[in-house]
Amino acid sequence: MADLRPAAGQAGHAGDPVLQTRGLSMVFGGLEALNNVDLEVGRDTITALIGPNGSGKTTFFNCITGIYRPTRGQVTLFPAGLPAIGLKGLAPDVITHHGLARTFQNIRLFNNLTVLENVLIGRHTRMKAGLWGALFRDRATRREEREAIGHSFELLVSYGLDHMANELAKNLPYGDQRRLEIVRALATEPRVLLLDEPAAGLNIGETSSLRDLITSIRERERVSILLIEHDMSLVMSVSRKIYVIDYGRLIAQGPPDEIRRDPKVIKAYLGEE
Amino acid sequence: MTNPSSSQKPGRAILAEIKAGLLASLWICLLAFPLMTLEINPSSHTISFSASRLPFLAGATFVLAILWRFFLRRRAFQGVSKAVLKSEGLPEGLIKGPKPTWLTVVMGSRFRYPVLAILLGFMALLPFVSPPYLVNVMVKALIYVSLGLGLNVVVGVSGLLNLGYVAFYAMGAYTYALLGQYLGLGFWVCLPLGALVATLMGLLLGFPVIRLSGDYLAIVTLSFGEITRLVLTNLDITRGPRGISNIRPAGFFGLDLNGPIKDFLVANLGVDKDMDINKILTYFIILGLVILTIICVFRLENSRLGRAWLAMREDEVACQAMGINKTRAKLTAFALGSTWAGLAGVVFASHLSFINPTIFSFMESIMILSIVVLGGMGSIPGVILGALVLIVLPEQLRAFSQYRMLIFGALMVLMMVFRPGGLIQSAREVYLHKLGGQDGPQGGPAGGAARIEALNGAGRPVEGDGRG
Amino acid sequence: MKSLVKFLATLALAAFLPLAPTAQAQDGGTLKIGFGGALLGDTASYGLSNLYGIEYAAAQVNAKGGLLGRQIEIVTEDDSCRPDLAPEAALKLANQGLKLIMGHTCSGATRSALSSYNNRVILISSSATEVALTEDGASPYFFRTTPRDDAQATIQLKYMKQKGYKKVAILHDKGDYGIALAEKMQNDIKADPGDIQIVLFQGITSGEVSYDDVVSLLRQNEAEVLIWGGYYSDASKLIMQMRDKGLTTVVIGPDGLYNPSFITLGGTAVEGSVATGQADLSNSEAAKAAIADHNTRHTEEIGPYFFYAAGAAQALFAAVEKAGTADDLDAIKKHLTEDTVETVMGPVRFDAKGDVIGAAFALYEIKDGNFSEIKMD
Amino acid sequence: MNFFLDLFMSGLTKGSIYALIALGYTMVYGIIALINFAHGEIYMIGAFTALLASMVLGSLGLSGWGLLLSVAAIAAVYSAMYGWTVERVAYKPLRGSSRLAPLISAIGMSIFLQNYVQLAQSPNFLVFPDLVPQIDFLAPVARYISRTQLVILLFTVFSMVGLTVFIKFTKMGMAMRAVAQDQTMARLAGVNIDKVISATFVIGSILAALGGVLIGCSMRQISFYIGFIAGMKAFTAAVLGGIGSIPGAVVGALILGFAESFAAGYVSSSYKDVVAFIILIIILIFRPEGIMGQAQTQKV
Repeated sequence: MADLRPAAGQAGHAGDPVLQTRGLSMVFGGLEALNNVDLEVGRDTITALIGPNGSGKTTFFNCITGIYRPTRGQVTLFPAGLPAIGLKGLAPDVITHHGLARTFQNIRLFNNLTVLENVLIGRHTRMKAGLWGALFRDRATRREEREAIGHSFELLVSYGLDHMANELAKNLPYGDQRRLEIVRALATEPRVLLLDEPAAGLNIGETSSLRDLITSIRERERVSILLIEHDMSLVMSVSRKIYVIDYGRLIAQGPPDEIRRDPKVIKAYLGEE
Repeated sequence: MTNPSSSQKPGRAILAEIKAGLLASLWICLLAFPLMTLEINPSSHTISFSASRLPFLAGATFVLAILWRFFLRRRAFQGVSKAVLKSEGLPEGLIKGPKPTWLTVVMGSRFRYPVLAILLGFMALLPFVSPPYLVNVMVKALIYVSLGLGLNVVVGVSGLLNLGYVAFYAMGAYTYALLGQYLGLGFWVCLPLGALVATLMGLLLGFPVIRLSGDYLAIVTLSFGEITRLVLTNLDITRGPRGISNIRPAGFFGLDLNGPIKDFLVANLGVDKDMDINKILTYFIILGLVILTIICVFRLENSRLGRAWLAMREDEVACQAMGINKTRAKLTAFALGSTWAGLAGVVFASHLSFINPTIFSFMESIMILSIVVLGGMGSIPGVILGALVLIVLPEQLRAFSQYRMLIFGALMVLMMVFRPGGLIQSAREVYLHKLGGQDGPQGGPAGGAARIEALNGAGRPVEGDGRG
Repeated sequence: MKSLVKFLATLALAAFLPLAPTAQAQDGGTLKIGFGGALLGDTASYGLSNLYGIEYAAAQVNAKGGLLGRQIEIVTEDDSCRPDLAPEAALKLANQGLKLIMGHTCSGATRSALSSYNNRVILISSSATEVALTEDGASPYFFRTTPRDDAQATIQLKYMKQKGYKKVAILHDKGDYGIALAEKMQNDIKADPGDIQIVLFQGITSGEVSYDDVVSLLRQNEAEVLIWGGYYSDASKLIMQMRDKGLTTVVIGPDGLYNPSFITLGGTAVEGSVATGQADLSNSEAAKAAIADHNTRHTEEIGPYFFYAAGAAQALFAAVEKAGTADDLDAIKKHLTEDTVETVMGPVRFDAKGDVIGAAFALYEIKDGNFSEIKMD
Repeated sequence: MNFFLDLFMSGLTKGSIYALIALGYTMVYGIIALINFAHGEIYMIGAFTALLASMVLGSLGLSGWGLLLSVAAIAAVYSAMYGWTVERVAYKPLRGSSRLAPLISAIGMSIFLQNYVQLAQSPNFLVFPDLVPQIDFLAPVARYISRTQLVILLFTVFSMVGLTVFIKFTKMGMAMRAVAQDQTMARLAGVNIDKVISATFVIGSILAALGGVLIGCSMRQISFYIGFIAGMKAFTAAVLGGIGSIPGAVVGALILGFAESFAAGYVSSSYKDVVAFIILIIILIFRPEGIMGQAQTQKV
């Protein structure tokens, strides 16, 4: 698979942070949705962020992907072999360009476009053609287009969606829509992939194949994953480190086994219900 | 697949229909009662009563109401069948959107180039064999096609509701009229200039308003359209409401087309002797412009930029998350749409030879928007058909003379109720890619639709709902 | 494939239906006269009053056996007074082989229609008043029975000087008709002001929900007289609101106000207002008969252009009868410019430019709900 | 100072009429996010019904305030029926389809109704009788405020108060507010959305009809075309104030009325519409949600 990123490896070691937030806070009106959240996503690992409903998980995603501008704090990306990049205050598209890609809790596909086109749009930030290229279709543009289509097809084949390449996204079964959203995010060649409750609405079988998907992504692509999830079994089985957030504050962090036993976590979850 | 109401006794169902029809007809008569029965005699200030129109109205409403209910239920039934299929565990992927139409069939086959060539040949021959009136209507229709395609980029493809499109059309027209009037510049110089002026105005307006979303953008563009018209009405340089007349038609290498060239054409090609040959030139200019527009829009739609627009239309948040610079994408779409309006404006001014601000009214923007929506948003053939229908339909309805606008308005409503996606719904490009064992074309939408036809027996695959 | 056929059929129908009339042009029993003008939309009433006049004239001729032995048939095309629709209407009429056309209703539409007729037909308008239409000499076969806009300002200015008005406000409706009149008046006053001073020159928006602000402006500028450029509907509203507010400024308006509807709409408020209009035509026997005939056919009051239109049509029919042909434009033009014809609007003959000779404007004051002529020397 | 007062009063009356029509736009938009282009025609139908009613009732011997009020009531009922029918025919079947479809349908409806009235009644201006009785105590100040202006102001104030009471204190009013806030939640809470939408159209139409009666009284002539112009202005006002916000529509209408009057007085009446639209654009650029509209928060 063509990888346009600089070769990784020399400077990056598994476990080093690739994405880091320091003191991230978000205030809506008087309401503190996030309060001093410090979080690290280790390179080539799967990190999870869990918390009860309304605890600020999605707000956290929105803050680091530029949809909201955080009130305080820092978001830093450490690309392998390159200087660190401060992401705070950048526009969402620029952040994606730097290598953060996300999915959405409620699937946000481009419904009236085909599956392939959805993935092609994911290639947007790795392509160059502009207005002139589009109008005159010069050789460079044609080659780029060919490569993009090729790349997208390969992705679809890898994740088992190629037989529906020319279907409209809205006509896909629900599980495939989730899958397509992840593939679309992968097409942007992210350094960090942010998955917002990918198991929401999936049945047991689908969830289990999602688990396989997530693991295979981490193995196949050189990508670190930050996962927001409700499904505890999924989180526990795939992630190396888990952060727990409640009322906008981090209340615990650590490997799955520790988190499972953490009284604060148990209280936060059970106390809610 | 059972129709919910057919499970009842048919007799009772029919009775219910008749009752509903009667009720509707009674209601409409009640509504129409004062306006259609009382007539004022303006000179004597008296009022007279005549119910002679009511029985006809009642009868017509009765029939229409029953038809309306029938078609509405049929529409709803189609929606149901999709849900039913899903609940029966059939993958929804089978009931797919674009069904094969004659258009996709022809354009997908190896006949596409011959068909296009024949069509083009027909279009090229048309002005030589038809009377001046028809050429005139064709020029006008083609101007609307080009306007429709331009607005389609903004509204249909990018999802930016522009209700002041006519302002940019006016910019183009006035650029040519004014430059021609005051500086003596010719058509060919003004064509790019008009486009440039319209584009710049598009950018100028675009910068501040582009961050407005949805309806607010619509409202600002609407106001901008009105402001443009009002300024044109009040400026001295544009001669206000009197407009600018004697705008020169497009030239052809400085030749006098109505001289010996005309004699030749009349004698040898059977051109109508009353034909203004300049109109034929205008026809070819606008035809060329339309073809160019089609090529451009088609290329744009299937390019990185065009996909960015489509993504923006589908979901603004997700499109940014895909690395698309929303502001830039919006601005390009907005400005590019304006470019076509400018081009069409220049051709329009040269065609009509007279322009004034009343031509560029809000209703004109609405007409162009209707072309896009009625034709099928985002669909190039749809927009072309939409333009032809909207220009030709009122002409054909002349038989009903005074009722034609009434019918036109009613048709717009009916069209939206029963076919909200437009006449020709946009179909997406099918990409074929050779991969081991996987071949593209027959796995595409066409095959799927064929399968479902066999499945639900209705013979009519479910249509995708309109685009949002 | 079925829809392809359907599509092509629609296209073919659309393309060729308008052709149908060409085939049967002018060889049937009737002599077709075209009428192009506003029959739909908000200016329809003007167009209709033209059409009724023409229909009246045609009915008269038909009752006497027709023109050149053929019955006259009127073919109409609507242009809604829009310059962008007029060329089509024009070409449609010309395309049927018609050589004699009445219209169009509004100046703007007439102008753009003229370029489409391209000097292929005789065109007689009974309501297009813009000066340039005949003055520029570009349309040798265009005639009109209305006096031109420039004649109105002259007589109005003369009246103002006689009355000794000093402070004049000029308002127009921002339409091509109104603005031309207002500017002509402005220029005339500037050329020879005497004691007259223009205190206000502005356009107002037609169809507003209230003109109170304009009324305040008039009061603020202490205008003694208001020169109005525009039609009666806006004028009657404006005057009513002026009177409601106790403002007594005299209003002088163009022939757009010389219309019974002006009095109907304005009621007592428009008493004392002055309008230019053609010399009173309704007193002749012919005109009385025409009015009686009109009232049996239509519920509307007789419209402002009825007589001009009927007169224009009668002049045209007479010229065709004398020329003995309905196709030779030059022969018909010759008779139109050389012979004087008695019509319901009085004697009609056209000058070389195409303007009617002798149809001057008179001034009318509204007294007791009627237009009464102001005698001037 | 007199001049200023004159212009102020003129702006106030204009604004009042705009407000009555603007409320219909803003309420419908608030509930179903649709720009109801046919609303101006409902106002026009209100005016026509009022004209017909006044002639019939007048010939039956009714006069004075009784005539004015009963004419207004009949116009309101008929307009409400038309508004309800328009919603049923042109918008209801389109719920859940794309955002543009109802817009085009609304435009079609507007064209239809305009031509319907033109054909059923007359393409010409018709005289509207002077329904406002003499008000004697107004004579000394008639220079500033005419009896029609007074009636317009009174009607508007009463309508506003009535509407506020309705929205704030009745069950349907509360349901409307709920639907405007969040349609899904309102539905879950047991609100009958269809009923609320119908009620919105009915109330908007009643207000528009009152506007139609008042404009008839003030201009004393109506035509099938009046809905378009007034509709455009009222729509602008609704947007200015923040479309979807009821107090916003009133504020926007008054601002528009004042802007037009003062622009006519101190700039030029030729440019007053330009001034009005430029104010609109400036406000929308700096405060896109309008003066009193609520900023939409993006939900992700």
